[in-house]
Amino acid sequence: MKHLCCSVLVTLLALASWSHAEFTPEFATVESLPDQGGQHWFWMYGFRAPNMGDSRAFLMDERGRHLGQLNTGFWAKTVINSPQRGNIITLETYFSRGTRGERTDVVVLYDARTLAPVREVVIPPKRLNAVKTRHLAVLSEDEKFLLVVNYTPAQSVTIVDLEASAVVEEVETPGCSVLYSAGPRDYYAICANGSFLQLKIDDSGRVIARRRSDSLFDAVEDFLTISGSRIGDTWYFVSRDNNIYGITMAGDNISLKGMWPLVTDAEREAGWMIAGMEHTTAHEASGRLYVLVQQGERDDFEKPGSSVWVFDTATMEKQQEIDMQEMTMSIAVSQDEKPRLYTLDFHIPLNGLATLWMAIMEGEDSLAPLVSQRANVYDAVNGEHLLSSDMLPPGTVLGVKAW
Amino acid sequence: MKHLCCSVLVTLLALASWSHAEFTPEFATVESLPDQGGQHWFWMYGFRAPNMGDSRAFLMDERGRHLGQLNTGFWAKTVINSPQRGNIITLETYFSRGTRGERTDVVVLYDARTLAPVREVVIPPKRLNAVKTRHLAVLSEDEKFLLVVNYTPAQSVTIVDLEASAVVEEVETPGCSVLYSAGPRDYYAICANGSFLQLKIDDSGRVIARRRSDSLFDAVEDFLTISGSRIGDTWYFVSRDNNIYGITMAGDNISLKGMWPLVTDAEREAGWMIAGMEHTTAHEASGRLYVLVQQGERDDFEKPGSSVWVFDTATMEKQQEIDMQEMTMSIAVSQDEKPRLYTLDFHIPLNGLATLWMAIMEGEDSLAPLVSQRANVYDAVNGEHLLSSDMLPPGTVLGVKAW
Amino acid sequence: MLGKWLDNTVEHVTRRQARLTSRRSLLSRFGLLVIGAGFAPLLPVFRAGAFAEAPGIPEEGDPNHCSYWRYCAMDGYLCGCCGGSATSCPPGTVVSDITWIGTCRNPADGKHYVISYNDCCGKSACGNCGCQRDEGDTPLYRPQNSNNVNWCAGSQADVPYHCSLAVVIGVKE
Amino acid sequence: MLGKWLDNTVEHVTRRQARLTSRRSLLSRFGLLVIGAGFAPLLPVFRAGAFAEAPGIPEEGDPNHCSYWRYCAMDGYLCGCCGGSATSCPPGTVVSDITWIGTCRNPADGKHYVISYNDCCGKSACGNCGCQRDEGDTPLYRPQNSNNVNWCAGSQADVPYHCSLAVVIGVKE
Repeated sequence: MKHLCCSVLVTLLALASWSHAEFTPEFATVESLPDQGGQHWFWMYGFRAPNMGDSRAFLMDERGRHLGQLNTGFWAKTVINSPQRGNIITLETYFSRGTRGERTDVVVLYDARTLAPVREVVIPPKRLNAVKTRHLAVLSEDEKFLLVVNYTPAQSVTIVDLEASAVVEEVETPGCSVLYSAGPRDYYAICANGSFLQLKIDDSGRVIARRRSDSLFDAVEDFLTISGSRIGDTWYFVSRDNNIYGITMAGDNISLKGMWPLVTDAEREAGWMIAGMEHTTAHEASGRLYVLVQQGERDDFEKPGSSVWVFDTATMEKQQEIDMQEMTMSIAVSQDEKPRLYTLDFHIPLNGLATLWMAIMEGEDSLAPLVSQRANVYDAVNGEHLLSSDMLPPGTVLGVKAW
Repeated sequence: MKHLCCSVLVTLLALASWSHAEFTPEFATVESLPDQGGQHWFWMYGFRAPNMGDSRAFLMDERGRHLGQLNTGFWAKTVINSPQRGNIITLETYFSRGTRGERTDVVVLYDARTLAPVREVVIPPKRLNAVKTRHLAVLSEDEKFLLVVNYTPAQSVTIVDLEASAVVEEVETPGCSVLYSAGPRDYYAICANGSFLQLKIDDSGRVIARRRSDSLFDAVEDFLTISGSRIGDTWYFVSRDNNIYGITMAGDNISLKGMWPLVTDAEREAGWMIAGMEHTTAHEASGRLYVLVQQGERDDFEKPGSSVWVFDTATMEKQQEIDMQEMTMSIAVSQDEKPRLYTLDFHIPLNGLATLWMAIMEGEDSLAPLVSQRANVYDAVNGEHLLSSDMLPPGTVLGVKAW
Repeated sequence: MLGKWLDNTVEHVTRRQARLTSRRSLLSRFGLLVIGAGFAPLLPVFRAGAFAEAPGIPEEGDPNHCSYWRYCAMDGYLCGCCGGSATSCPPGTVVSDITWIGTCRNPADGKHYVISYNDCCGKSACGNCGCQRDEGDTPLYRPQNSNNVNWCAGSQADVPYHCSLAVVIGVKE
Repeated sequence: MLGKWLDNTVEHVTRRQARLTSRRSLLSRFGLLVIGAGFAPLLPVFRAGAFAEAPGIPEEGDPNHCSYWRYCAMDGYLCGCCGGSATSCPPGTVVSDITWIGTCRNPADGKHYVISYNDCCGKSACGNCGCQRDEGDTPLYRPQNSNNVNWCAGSQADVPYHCSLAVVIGVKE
């Protein structure tokens, strides 16, 4: 029964033929991304709470405008650029009936120019659903293997061979979770007692060594947060008690490089502390570590940050404080020579007086339903605020990263 | 690898045993709905734009509080109470990868006390995805058959046998769409030329007659909107040119009962016109027809309404004007002796001065991103405003109906 | 006079009538909410190159704003705010094959143009720059001119609707 | 002093500093946004019967508000705003079998109680009464006390998270 369809097409043709002789009708096209060419593109991505079944990754251009989007299924948290493959890699979960029925987890490879899915690998439906967005999966340096952190609540890691589009194996990681790269074939998970678990794979992706280190931090009094950032072979972490830890992870070797206070005594006194979700990022070439901070109280460690402090990891001295324009949840720095600092922020779309008036008359709680999200972009060298991005459609995301 | 799981359980037991001897630990339970017992419950439901993949139906209690929710898949628009079955019936669409992959359409039957899905019937993946919410499916009076309106863009109707959990057949309805009940086994679709197409089914659900009526309205100058409401065997419609049409549909018989102006000349002059999406509703026992109206301009016919006008269908005289508290998109009346008028509204969660200040200083466009949705409930007899409901999570829905 | 709804709100604080802006203007701005309360509007910045597609058509206005002349029968999210433009779909989506048709007056030359509102399909709804205007819109039983239909139906990607274009396919002399 | 972010906004209009409310208070209220910007708060009305479950525990406060004592390590939507209560899941969901544990002080008797924050699973996230407080919260590699985990994992309904309970399972004498 195609006649309606055809009648519409005929109408279209008829309308087109009404046209003035010199008029050229337009034709609808589909965009591809322009050549990236070092432009400062960035992603905002995540589970879009409370719309977790409609997770997305939003790609933004140098001016903070929407370039495109990926649909990433249920409670998605992982977006990884794979430049050698020309892919964007995501971890996606689907249920046969949206929020019920059979669960399927897939690694999806998108074409990095068309943003269309080109391939998928079905993996065991076990991946960790967490609020945080980073270190839940690691791409090997040669972009051949993807390691996926599981939680069922049994803890394990699935190793996926992206070339063969196949699962290599699943290995148990009891008591340990999240993953950090330590070279081409070595990865470390953090364990509940303050030690680390090494997973060494061979060129076929099979685990050939699984070793637990000594305890490298005090897992009771001074937890590391999982938001680590890598400079060379050292991962920098911050801790719940506001220290910076440098942990060197190089192949089989893991050691504590050092531990330094994030805050001075005076700053601690003034309530300065860690803030937000993805609260560290690093610019590798310059050795600068960026940490999101706030003035708060003991249990406020995931509240939005108001400042980013920049440390020179050669000296561990604070070089800079960058005041945030809005309430910042996550930060990321690009790795080029003129790096940008991207901040994922809550934004109240009211002018100052209206905000103030609502806060005074109705109480600050009244502002909560108004809040939306967008990014702000800063010069990562001098801290200058460059722009605010487009707003996101409603639904909270917590991830930001450079292209 | 269950040991973490078990260790947590052991911890739970250990914690519980620390308890004071007299302390009784609580246990988590799951609610069932209380006896409905004629309470004024109502639904707000729809596609939750722009989160169409996370469509939902929200059940609200007599006080406008959340009682529960159904998850209804992609771009869902249909929620039907089936009291004889003790079910809520929905039409749901799923894709194997959320927004891509294989499409599956299902009729889902939920237990009306537990709100859990108890059964589903897979139907041809063709159902009409429209912005409007009503008349896209009809349940037969004996609740045995569900008729589903399709659009692929070929127009057809699928007949589902709910007792057999099976599709009976699909019939073409070229040039005609949406469906209205005309008795136990008769249904009418509206056709593009102003006529109606009758579908008569037998007791097995097969179509035994398909007849087209004469043209009953002017399909060029004065369209009927599809938001019809039934009193006895007459469906009342409003038209784009602001008339009320009564069309009697009784078995094989269909006829124009009458056509009356919705607005007086003075009202028309003042810009009074239809408004919103589901803009008519009727209280059968009293014969009162409720129409949502606004003051607007020609093409504003889907803009929010500011008033509900109540007509006595015995005399077609306007009995009442009920001023809306907020911007109303859809209306529904309960069928009991003390009926409620439910309105689905846009709500700006600012106080008056802040709203005014934003409108003046930033322009009215600035208010748009702030808007949320909730229902208001009125006494449908005297028009008194009774309450405003809880707000809905972000995402626009357009459907409201009584339990 | 402000709309009744705004009056009511304001009344609670000021107990007086405000006469600032016409109700009609206010409601027309709220019409776009139908397809997305809480949508995110973009800055109304002109996009260089957005008009490149049809050099023969004189243009004025912002193609990323609902008031742009081509959108007189638009109901959806403007693709220019989603990684595309008024005539191009964002990356990774597909153009719907058939769609609804409107006729809009171009203020730059006073001519009426025939607009094809093709949807872009295959990703979840963009959510930016929601826009609803209903010139010539017809009910669902006359789908050819109805913007109430999900026109991704029948496209290669089926019903997942992302955003809408406004492609000029004819001119009425 | 208002937070820097608010200062900046206000500065554009008033060019003066405002001293109205503490930054800490402001930020603590915004913490709950993590699980849902634009969530819909409910009226803080006491629900009769909400405390019926454990007559032995003296109670005060509103179990549909994030400030309620049992929610000291809460991260999610309060089930009392979703058709359930602080100890009962909304219709059609299932209780997660294992979950995170917190210890909260009850202001009514000064005692510390052990709270099990069971999630209710099997429907999409409720979105009402988002609440985040982090007393005693630990990172993902110490999941037993971590509210960053989707605790519906391993439940009969798997990961679709709907809302969270706060069930008293012990008292510390």
